[in-house]
Amino acid sequence: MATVAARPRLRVGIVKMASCDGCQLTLLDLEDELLALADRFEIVEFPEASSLRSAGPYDVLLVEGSVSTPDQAEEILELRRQAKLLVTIGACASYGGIQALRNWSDHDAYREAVYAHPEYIESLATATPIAEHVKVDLELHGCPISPEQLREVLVSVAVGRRPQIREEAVCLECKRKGAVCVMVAQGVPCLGPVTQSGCNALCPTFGRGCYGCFGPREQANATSLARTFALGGREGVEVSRLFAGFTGWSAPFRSVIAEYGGPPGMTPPAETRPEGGSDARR
Amino acid sequence: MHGDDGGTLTIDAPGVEREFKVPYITRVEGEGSLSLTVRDGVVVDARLKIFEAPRYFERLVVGRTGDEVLDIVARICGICPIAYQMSAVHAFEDLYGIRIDPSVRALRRLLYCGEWIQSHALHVYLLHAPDFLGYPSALAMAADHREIVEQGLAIKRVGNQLISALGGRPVHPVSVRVGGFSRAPRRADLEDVRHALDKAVEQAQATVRLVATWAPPELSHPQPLVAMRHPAEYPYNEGRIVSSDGLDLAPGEWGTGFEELHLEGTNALHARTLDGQVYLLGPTARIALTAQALHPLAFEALAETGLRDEIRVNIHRSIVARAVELLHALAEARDIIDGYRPPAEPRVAFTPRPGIAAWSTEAPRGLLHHRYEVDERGHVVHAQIVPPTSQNQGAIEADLAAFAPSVLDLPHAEATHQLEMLIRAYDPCISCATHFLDLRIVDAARGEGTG
Amino acid sequence: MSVSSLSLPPADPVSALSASWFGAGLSPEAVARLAGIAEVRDVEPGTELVSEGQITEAFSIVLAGRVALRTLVPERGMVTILTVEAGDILGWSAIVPPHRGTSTGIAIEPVQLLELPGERLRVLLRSDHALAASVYPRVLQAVSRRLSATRLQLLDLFAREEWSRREGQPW
Amino acid sequence: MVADERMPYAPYPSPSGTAVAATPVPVTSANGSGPWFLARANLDVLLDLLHEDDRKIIGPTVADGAIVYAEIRSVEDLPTGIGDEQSPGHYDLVDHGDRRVFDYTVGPLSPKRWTFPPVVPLNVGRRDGKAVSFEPSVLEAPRLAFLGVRACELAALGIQDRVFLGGPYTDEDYRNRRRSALVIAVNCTTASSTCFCTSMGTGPEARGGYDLVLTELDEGFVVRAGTPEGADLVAHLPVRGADAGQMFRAAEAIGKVAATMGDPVPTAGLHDRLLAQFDSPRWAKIAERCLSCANCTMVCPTCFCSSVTQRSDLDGDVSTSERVWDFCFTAGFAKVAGGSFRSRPRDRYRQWLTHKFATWVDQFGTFGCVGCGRCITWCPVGIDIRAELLQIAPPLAARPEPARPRPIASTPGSFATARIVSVRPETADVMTLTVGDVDPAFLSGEFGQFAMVAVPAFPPLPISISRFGRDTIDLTIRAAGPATASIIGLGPRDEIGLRGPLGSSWPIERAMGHDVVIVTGGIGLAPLRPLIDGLLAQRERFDAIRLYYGARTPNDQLYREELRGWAARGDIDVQLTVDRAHDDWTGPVGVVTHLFDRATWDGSRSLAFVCGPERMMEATVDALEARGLAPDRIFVTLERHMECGIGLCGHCQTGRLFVCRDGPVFSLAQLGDIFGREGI
Repeated sequence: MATVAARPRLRVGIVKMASCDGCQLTLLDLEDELLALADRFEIVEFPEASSLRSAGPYDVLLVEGSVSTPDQAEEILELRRQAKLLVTIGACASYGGIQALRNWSDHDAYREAVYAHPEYIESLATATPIAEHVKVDLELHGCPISPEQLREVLVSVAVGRRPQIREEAVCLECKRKGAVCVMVAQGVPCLGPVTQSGCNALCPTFGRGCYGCFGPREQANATSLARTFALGGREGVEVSRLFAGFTGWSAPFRSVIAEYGGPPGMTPPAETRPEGGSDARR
Repeated sequence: MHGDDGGTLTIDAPGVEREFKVPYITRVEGEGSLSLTVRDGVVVDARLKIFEAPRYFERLVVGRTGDEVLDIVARICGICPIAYQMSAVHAFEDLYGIRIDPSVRALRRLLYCGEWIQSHALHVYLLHAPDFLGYPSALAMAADHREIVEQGLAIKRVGNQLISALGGRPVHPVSVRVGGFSRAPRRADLEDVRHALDKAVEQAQATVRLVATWAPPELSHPQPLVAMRHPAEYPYNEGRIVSSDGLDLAPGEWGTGFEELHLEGTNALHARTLDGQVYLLGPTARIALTAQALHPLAFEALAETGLRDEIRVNIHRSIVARAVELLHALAEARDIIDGYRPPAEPRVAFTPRPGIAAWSTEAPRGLLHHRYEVDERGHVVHAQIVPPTSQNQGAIEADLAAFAPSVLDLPHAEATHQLEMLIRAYDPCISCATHFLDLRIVDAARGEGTG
Repeated sequence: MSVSSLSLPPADPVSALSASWFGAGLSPEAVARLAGIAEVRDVEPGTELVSEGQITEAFSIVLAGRVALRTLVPERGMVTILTVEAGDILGWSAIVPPHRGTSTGIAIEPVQLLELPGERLRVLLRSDHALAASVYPRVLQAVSRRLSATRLQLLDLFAREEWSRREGQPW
Repeated sequence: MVADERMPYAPYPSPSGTAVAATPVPVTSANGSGPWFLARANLDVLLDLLHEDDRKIIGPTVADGAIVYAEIRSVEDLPTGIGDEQSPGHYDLVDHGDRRVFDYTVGPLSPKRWTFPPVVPLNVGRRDGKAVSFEPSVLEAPRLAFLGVRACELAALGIQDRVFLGGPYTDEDYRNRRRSALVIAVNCTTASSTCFCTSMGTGPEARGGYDLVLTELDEGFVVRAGTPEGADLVAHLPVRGADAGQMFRAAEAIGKVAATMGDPVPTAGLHDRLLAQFDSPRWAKIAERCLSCANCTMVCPTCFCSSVTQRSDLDGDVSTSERVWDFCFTAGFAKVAGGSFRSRPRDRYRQWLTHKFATWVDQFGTFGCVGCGRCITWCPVGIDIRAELLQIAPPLAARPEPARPRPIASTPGSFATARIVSVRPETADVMTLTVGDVDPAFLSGEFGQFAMVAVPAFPPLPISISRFGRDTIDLTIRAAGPATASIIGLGPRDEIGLRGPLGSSWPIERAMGHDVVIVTGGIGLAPLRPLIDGLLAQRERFDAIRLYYGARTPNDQLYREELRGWAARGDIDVQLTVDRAHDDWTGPVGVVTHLFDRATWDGSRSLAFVCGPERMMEATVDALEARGLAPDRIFVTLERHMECGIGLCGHCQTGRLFVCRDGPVFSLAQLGDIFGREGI
């Protein structure tokens, strides 16, 4: 402890796969502490913000985005070799992200739907979380991640303790804030009970149901919640669409989506649903 | 300019090729590549190649309702999610014939101001400024110019504050719904940011003066311009699509004036006018086409720089245009908050109807067009999303072609840096088009140079 | 460090057997028949009494001293997995096919044993089912005790909780 | 027990600090406490009085589709003509179109939010070089007046009074908040389908615990005072004596409500019936529906569990601690190094339900449930505890005696700094710190007790005291994670924060004149070392003393010189074994029970003290019982997630016991069938 201040500056890298850049932007959104962090850490790789580059090694590597191309599937292996700590930031890297919805469908149909010349397009049939490819030391949830949790991870690394990231349901934050449950009082479907906290109950306190962007919490009983939605008069895809969002590819949500007929607008079920990325190239 | 007489330089050895390489263009959102061929000092081909993982958003929204679309399309870009929500929400409200409360309309503009502020502050201070002051990054720049970086972060923070007050969080806010907002802020919710705005406006005025003093590389290359124009206000959500060549379309009619092409070796769909012209979007185009609608403070600041004409022809000056718009967004945000009265109902009820939902709004980087085919249940059947960056690619290529000759006999590193800088001047949001730039110059006229 | 002392036991097989945990409760006839083929043997520290993989010649009851059961682990050498003290049995493989030792038993103290030659004991048990019926449960009891003890060892209860591995968080 | 369960919820102390009339005020009596009548038009006078008294009024108002407690500025804020309809998983507002303002039942919020806030700052820890300091946060208790508090909520306040003020340790913040709040109650004249206060004996009529109580009629309110403060308020109100008709209609309204509820949860023997159902298959059934989202616990007006969180600066030199609501339904809640003791939702639900209706009675003498029905209405999937309780209600079973704690003053935020005198490595990853300048309480601590040890930026850790010196104590710590590592990393003259001594101790007195068997493994020897010191210090008062110690390898044995020294004495039998060893080890190899498998001593004359990993203790207890040791003569220590160390945060609950407060030393008899059971 007394030696913390004497520690060398840790080498930090921030890289992206298929994503919107919003999670790395969250680092820049730590405006008040950004420069202090820059003094504390040596940011050696952060192409979005710096022309200085480094192929590693990294003490901490923050990875945004999901693995969606053959190149990325290989790149992530090397990045893992270079990283002492590999932390995925956000729903894409941790759960595949919204683009993982294509994992339910026929990939070629997708390509043709968007591009005049699908043959030009280099991409995997699936968009998959980093953990399906390499060992991940910590997954930060959220679409985007919470600045507080990102800060907590960096502080923990600096101080040398375990990050205190709660595994609880969004409901705990919601009730601590004194918000009225939108599901019970207004009949609005809400994924809060099965979603990990970290957003400070954002949607419920903005009059909406949680759409699960922080992903399933531990022991998430999505089956029971889905059944409750169904009993509330929804059927089939009207239930699955609630789970088929930014973390729909997570195991608990995925099984509910399957149970209720797959995500909306899916082109006839991919005969064999791809589970992995690198093994599912087209 | 050097390029013009490049072919006559004595160090030339015909037939030998010279190659520049930049493995990765940094300080842009995303990744991509460019190849440039110069023969006898003349660029014969310049092509932006874009091949990052496609995310198939147009397909992902199929089967979804308008509200779901708002959440999904925001994820196209973490820097300008609100732009995507705005084009989409107006498209659906236009189709469903929804009349939104005036206060809600004001809130929508306020929210858009927030995005312009954080996006422009990010680019001006953290991405673009280091080019003029000669640093690899703003963080490195902070060592010598901490006050500048801190000022940029402070302004950016105000933008995020605004977005959070209205939408809960700076990235992917959650309150925009078809018909209004899921929750409208109380006046008290806007107090903190209102106080912050006074200082930020002054800082933005200083910013305009500051960036105007930064000397850019020489370039004089006028291009066709396209932007929204509104009789009464600087264009965000409403107005008509106009061009420097006299085009004048309703926000939903983009398709009648422009088309998308899918070029080989790229994951991006490039846009052209129907007669095949490339065109330029964004701050430069807006300043040129509708400066008179700027907030008086911003208009004044622009006038003081005396650079209005140069901005029109030298993309490197876009940092000035962006700073002026930054000032505009802050000043307008302040006015909107001062006049804000919470709406009776934050959201009006509606019933979906089938048809075409199409609209365009002005993202920080320029015109953003959405078009959705909707069925009777209000579910999307087909979607087309045209982000500003893919519309700008043609213009970027044309500018590179015009600019490259002037840097060919600069030291290699400097030349590459200036070409990279030109691309950065466009603030390409590659995560919108999801693309990767890898700069490559093939100079057929030059020897295998060491640069 | 242990203060368990080596008290010299009675030297004659019958009383030695009935005094032991194994012999206690056996019928006099059983004791007599077993003692009939048994002999008391004293060995020096270092003596190899049972050999892993080799035919086990004798079934013994330890009367005094300590025998280490060891097994060879490549790169770690001989590792002691259990010690057998006074009262316990040694070489049960002598009466359980294929009669090969499951580990190597080495005296690490002066040891006194009551030894029953495997071949003769097997003949005896085959011929006298009543005797077998009272001997095998004791053998099983001893073996199962070792099994459950080994399971606990397997749990490695005192090992440092490697939280980093457990939680996948190396810091 | 039954009498105990039905004990009236007399608050402790009364909300305004003075004693409450022991006998509740029956509606028909007429004495100094009323009844009076307050015209509806004059309700605002009451609010003005409270405001003049410089109080913030917390009362019912409509927000986000429900009637919630919030600040009330005027009668306009009250839910005039608004009522509610509640059912499992559903809450709706209904417009009655009349003038009544209290014609609803209970909303999602309860006074708990103000008496036990969701987030409370505890302290600021600072490190300056080697010195550390912990500055307790000073908390202002706002002057509040609760308006519209229902009988069940009064009962809930009474229960929290017992939890936070009635035990050996008290929560000062709670005390101040209670003291500074005035309580204006309202008798229920309506009930929801989810209400069952009649079963829990808490309502619908307020029975003490209020300063003032109103019963609403169309034309106004029948008013009674419960305290001098209440009577003083009435003295300034435009009231007249209530007439017989008004008193009758008030009593009638309350009676009708009681009748509508019936008795859905028969409580007679419920405590014992539930405790007998640890292994009911029903728990798994409930878990299929239960989301373990903790909504039930958060809306519950009595649930009092919490966790402490730290937020530190980039270098960990300054860190602030906060106490936040946390509950038995979250995974982290029962976590220790090694995982969660209640990993399965079924375990969490069982923990909650058995606590509410059984073990709570053992701990606090009342049920933890007041029948407000919030957990039913606000359960997203509509689980109805009334139905579940009926499902799980077989015949009575025997109930072991609860433990009694020893009082020591201590609050979760207060750490005294102590200075490290010396550090001694025991093994590769175990250190013994000798700590001086400790709170005198430590020097008179008892064998087996522990201390909460804190350094800034890390969660405080429970560490058992491994020696009581003349003016120092020893702490033997194994690097099991970053927090322990950070403590082990400290050196002489470094400071640490200490709180305690805490917990129960080895009952050395009971061992006098008996044989003593000490069975321990690994670092489990540490908490036993003071006991051994004590035994040897007065050796003649005990018969045979046997120490059986198992370690992973010879190098993992603690206190090796001392072990040698003890063995050399000859008056204590020291037997050591290891799980694995190389040829150079000539001692026994095998599990610790192996050491006395065939020993000849007689268990019936012995007392046993056991400490080690839970599985090791289970095997040991089996062996000891096989030797004839009775459960009340076998003492073990339990490891659980301890956060506050004094039984206020709820983390270490094991059945009816708080391990930190009632333990960590327990007799097997005390633990009963809790010992070695999964998921408790």
